[in-house]
Amino acid sequence: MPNNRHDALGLSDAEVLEIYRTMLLARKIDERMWLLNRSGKIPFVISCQGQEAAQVGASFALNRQTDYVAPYYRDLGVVLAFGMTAKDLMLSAFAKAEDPNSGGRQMPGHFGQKKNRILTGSSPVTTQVPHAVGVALAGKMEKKEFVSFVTLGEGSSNQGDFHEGLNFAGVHKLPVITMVENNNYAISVPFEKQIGSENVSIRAKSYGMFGETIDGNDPLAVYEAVKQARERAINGEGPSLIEVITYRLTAHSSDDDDRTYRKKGEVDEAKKKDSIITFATYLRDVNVLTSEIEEALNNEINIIVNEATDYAENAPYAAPEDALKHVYEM
Amino acid sequence: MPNNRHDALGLSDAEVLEIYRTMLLARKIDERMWLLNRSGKIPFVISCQGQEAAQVGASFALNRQTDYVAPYYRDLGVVLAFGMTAKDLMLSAFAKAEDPNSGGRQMPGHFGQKKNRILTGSSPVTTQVPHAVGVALAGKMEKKEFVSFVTLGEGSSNQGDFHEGLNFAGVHKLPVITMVENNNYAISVPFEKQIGSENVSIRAKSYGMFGETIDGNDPLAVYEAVKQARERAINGEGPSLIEVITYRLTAHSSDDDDRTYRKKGEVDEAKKKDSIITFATYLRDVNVLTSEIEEALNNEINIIVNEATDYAENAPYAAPEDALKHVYEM
Amino acid sequence: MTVMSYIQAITAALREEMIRDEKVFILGEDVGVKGGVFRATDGLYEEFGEERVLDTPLAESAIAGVGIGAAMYGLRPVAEMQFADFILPAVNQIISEAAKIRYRSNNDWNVPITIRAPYGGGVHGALYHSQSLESIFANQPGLKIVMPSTPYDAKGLLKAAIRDNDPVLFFEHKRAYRLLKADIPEEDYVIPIGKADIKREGSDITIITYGLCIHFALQAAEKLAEEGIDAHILDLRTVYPLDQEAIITAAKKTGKVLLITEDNKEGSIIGEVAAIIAENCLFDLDAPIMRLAGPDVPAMPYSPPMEKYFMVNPDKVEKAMRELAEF
Amino acid sequence: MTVMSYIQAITAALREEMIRDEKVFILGEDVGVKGGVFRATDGLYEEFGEERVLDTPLAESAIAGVGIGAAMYGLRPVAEMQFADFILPAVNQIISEAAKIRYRSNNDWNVPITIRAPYGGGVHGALYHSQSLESIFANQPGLKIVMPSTPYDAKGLLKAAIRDNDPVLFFEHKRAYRLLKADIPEEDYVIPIGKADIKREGSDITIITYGLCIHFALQAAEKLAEEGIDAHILDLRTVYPLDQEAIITAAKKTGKVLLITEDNKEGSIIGEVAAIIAENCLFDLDAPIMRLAGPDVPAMPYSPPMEKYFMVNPDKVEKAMRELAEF
Ligand SMILES: Cc1ncc(C[n+]2csc(CCOP(=O)(O)OP(=O)(O)O)c2C)c(N)n1
Ligand SMILES: Cc1ncc(C[n+]2csc(CCOP(=O)(O)OP(=O)(O)O)c2C)c(N)n1
Ligand SMILES: [Mg+2]
Ligand SMILES: [Mg+2]
Repeated sequence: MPNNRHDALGLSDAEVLEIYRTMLLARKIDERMWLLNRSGKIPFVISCQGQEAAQVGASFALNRQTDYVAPYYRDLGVVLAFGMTAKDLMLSAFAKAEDPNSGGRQMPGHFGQKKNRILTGSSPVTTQVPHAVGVALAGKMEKKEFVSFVTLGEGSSNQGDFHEGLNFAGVHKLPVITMVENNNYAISVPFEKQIGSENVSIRAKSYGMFGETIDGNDPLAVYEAVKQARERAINGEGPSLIEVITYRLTAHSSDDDDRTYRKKGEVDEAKKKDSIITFATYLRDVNVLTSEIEEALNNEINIIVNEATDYAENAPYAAPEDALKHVYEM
Repeated sequence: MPNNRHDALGLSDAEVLEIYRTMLLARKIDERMWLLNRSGKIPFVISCQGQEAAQVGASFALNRQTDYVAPYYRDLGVVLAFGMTAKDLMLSAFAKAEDPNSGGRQMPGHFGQKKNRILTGSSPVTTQVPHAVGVALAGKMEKKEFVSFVTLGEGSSNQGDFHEGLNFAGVHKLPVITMVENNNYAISVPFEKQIGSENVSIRAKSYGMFGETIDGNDPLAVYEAVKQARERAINGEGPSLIEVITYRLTAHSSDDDDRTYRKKGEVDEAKKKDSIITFATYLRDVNVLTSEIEEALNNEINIIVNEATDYAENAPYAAPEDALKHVYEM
Repeated sequence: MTVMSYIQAITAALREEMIRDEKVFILGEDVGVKGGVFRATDGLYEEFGEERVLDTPLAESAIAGVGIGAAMYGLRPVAEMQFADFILPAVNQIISEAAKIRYRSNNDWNVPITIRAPYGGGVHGALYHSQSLESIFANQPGLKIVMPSTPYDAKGLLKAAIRDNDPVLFFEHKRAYRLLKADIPEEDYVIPIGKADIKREGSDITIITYGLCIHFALQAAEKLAEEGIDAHILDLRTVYPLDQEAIITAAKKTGKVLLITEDNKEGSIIGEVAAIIAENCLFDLDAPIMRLAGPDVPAMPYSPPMEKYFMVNPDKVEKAMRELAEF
Repeated sequence: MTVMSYIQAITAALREEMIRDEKVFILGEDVGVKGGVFRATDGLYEEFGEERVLDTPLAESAIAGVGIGAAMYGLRPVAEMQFADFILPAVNQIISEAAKIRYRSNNDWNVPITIRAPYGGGVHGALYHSQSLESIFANQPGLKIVMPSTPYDAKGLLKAAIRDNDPVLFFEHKRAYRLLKADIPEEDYVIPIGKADIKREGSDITIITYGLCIHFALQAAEKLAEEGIDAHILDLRTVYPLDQEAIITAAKKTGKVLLITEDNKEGSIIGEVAAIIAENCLFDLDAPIMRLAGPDVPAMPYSPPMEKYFMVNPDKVEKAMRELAEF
């Protein structure tokens, strides 16, 4: 009998299935976007593929009714877990007026939705780190019981804002969890040309905060780490820096050709550890994912993605002169 | 018989006397500047007092004929060791045309002198860190055997440029030594409100470089640490981060009143560890500093400081319209 | 009415807004225990406690960025940059983030932050404690830039900035801090952001400027009045976005315009003011649009003769005004 | 003569300068193994090796700051900012350091760095991959800002920038990269920084612009020529410091001036151009100085209709030119 790991974490079968479902939905939306891009229907995609386990595992360890998130562009899994829908995401991919992230103003992957406490993001990397710290500061000042959760890539952890933001959080022991999704590349630049230290989580020491490195292909391990980080934060024990080891299964974006800087063998190797496969295997092994459930899930997601695509494709653009709106409060 | 520590470090009696002389000269120039400020003759002073041992100890461990330094505003001891004269410094204090740092354009404490390989500094803190890294990169590219040495305060180690610069150095294993002069305050903000980590040198881990914390009141300890750091750098073993524990014996600058944020008792306590006193005691104990030498030294320095002051006070300002010169190459 | 210096007016505005709205808080370097290096936040730490008057680490991008995060949450941070010159490490947070958040989120999020910074020269501050930095930000829709010239304006405009639901950069002239004193009403008042103000009515020449130069112009105007030259002086007060209507009206009024800034000339705010006039009322002009500014060198030097050479002052203003009047 | 695209001209300039002077080296994100996200450094890593074509960590302030250090030492770094929009974290290094080092050290130190950055819109780049950022830097004496409009100019100006002993910001229009092709001489040539260039001689109206808008203006001019409207087109090429003489001459030539930028209008480069004209040749003008620019919103949106609405294009230029001609 294989070891049931989720029980020990206090996760029900329904919950782990929901984690898997969210991962799968993220993957399927992402795959659809590539198809749409390659057929010339949308100009740009940037992927979550290979990072879903970490994103969804972490999100489920948060309080999705109260916590704030400041996701980065790959965090399809995070925003889905926090209430954004496939339709919302497709509206963004097609840059349509109804897109809740930006009304079609920003590229896909620039998330934001106030009602779900998803802070609005930009393109310059790492600026979201001080924002999440600011939200945590506000929560502490108002004595609210929530944490803020911010993510970024390992390359982005070299920006000054990472240092300045995390030190601020460390000094004031703020309830903020930073998760670095280390996929070993920043576009073409590999980890060892990017980062002087052996890993990213050791940087926690610079700020007097807890740090650890976790297998990002294992949603349960990430769940556990973030759950503990959240408890520490709520108990006033301060911030945490969690590094999850993942791999970017696609090129950097639809504008990139990764064959110039990484070998296919490397990607193939990583695909063997793809969490969409390995986590399904686990769930089958512990009899949570039966073939009936799996089929139903695939059908359901297929329908969701199709409907979202159709809806978004047919939805109207904002009027040209809407470009003038919302510079300042009216 | 007291322990002769400098022998073991390969320092001759003449060399330690020269270290002491340089420390004392720095102190006396600094004290004179306060007098000049308080009597309305110069508008501004920012002090080295309390940090001379670290500055001079470190400088003597460098190759003062080949290495580059990027000092910060308190580093009177460093620039003296690297060849700037009392006269040069007084010309800067009086903002006179002949000031080699800036021709009277910058405030005192904004050092720079190409012939002595002292990079020009500005007021925004920490910008000099990437500069020193760039010089080290250039040296490595040209296969030259020198290191660059850069200093800053502990508060300044929270700036993004510290993180970005040191990571760059760490990735490329560049021959750069960063010395943080931790005097426990950034103007009024004490260490614990400034820095999330237990000390500054632990931040070396973020960049995969060597880090250590040294008693900054002991010039020999600092000498030893920087000497070793230089050897590592020259041997291709990469950069080092050295934190020296010092204390700022004066207010932040002549514009500051430190009585609002620190207790006199604290300052008095620190004065007992003043390296000008403790190192002199050591040198007397090991019979290097005799009372004849001490008297001669004091006389010599007195004359130097007097002459420098008189010269600078009587030197001409740059012509008003010289303000237009040197924006671009002519 | 109470007589207040410019900096006292700032402190009073901060204090009153903190009392009025508990969402208002202050963050910056040395703003707490020390009360600010210029003492703009004097007494506030004692009155409101550490949580609302926060001494931050020495990191301007974090001061801005953490403030932006807290503002997105719904607080009203007032961030202090110790000197305007040191706002530069925070430019990315201010331009990429604060200025664009409302727009990029299609009005979903907004950033009610005020960023205060002492600017300006003539204080032996040398290159990095004397600069005017407004033009760096004066091409960024989403931002507002306020630069008050009097204690009265400083108080009313700072209150407006704090209550504004969009980010406001608030530059205070550090030489004005203790130099200028004025009667300030006891009761609460707010001055609308975005509106220029006539500081002197006149009919012969129009001076458009802001900040300390307003006082140089007023002084010069009194002198020239004795010679029968009557100057009209418009205070921009908000330098971005500019009050086009007021500028056009003021230019048309006399047909002779002198623009003044203590910033370097090329690329400064007054270039845009000239462009607005040249675009909208060219045929109302009786003289070329004249500009008086600092020379195009990086920033003013420390040594007194060179600093004086750089700085605009009442004599230079008077000379330019006379020249224009005689055109 | 060889036909080269704008980006090939950039690559060729880099390569030739690296061959000519071994002090020249390249640093930036993805410039090495990948050859740059736009492939501007394509092949250089293979030819010159890792030491001279350095893939840096993702940290723009370090790219600028390390470059400045190396330049002070005596090397000639060419730093790439992946997109101009991402130059903002490096603003402090560029403005406080690069621009001021010669001045503040009284000519003792200098910074021969070139900072290249792809800018400009109309590429579905949305807010943060479309901006024109020149006006942020166009008030900083000590800096030069070059924005070439053609492959020929790009090559000659980039070489001049690399050989210049002062810091140069070099903005390349990313839509021009593959759109524009031209004959380039085989032999080495350099175009002086600081000089504007007449791209079309004409006698009825004067257009002053730079970058991609030059081509919009040239296209519109051809159309209007059929109607007998003869446009004079001046390419600023160096947008800071401006070539005042060329601007004044061009304005005087026709007495009717249209200024164009794809940047937001208020506070853009063309405001300063208008001010120079209004200051120096007001009485030579027969029409108000007209400006065509992007609207004052933070940056252009992603969705095609809104992006198109924002961007200057040949139709908008033609309309403005006709309006001016008919004034
Ligand atoms: C300040 C800034 N510089 C450069 C870029 C261009 N850029 C976008 S993503 C990226 C690489 C990011 O790598 P990493 O942080 O590891 O995240 P990943 O894409 O691998 O998930 C770069 C250089 C940017 N968006 N922002
Ligand atoms: C970027 C920047 N922000 C603020 C300042 C104002 N300032 C000058 S020195 C200083 C404190 C520096 O403290 P620390 O780094 O500990 O050095 P110390 O003065 O204690 O030696 C501050 C805040 C500055 N010079 N630069
Ligand atoms: Mg990565
Ligand atoms: Mg200190």
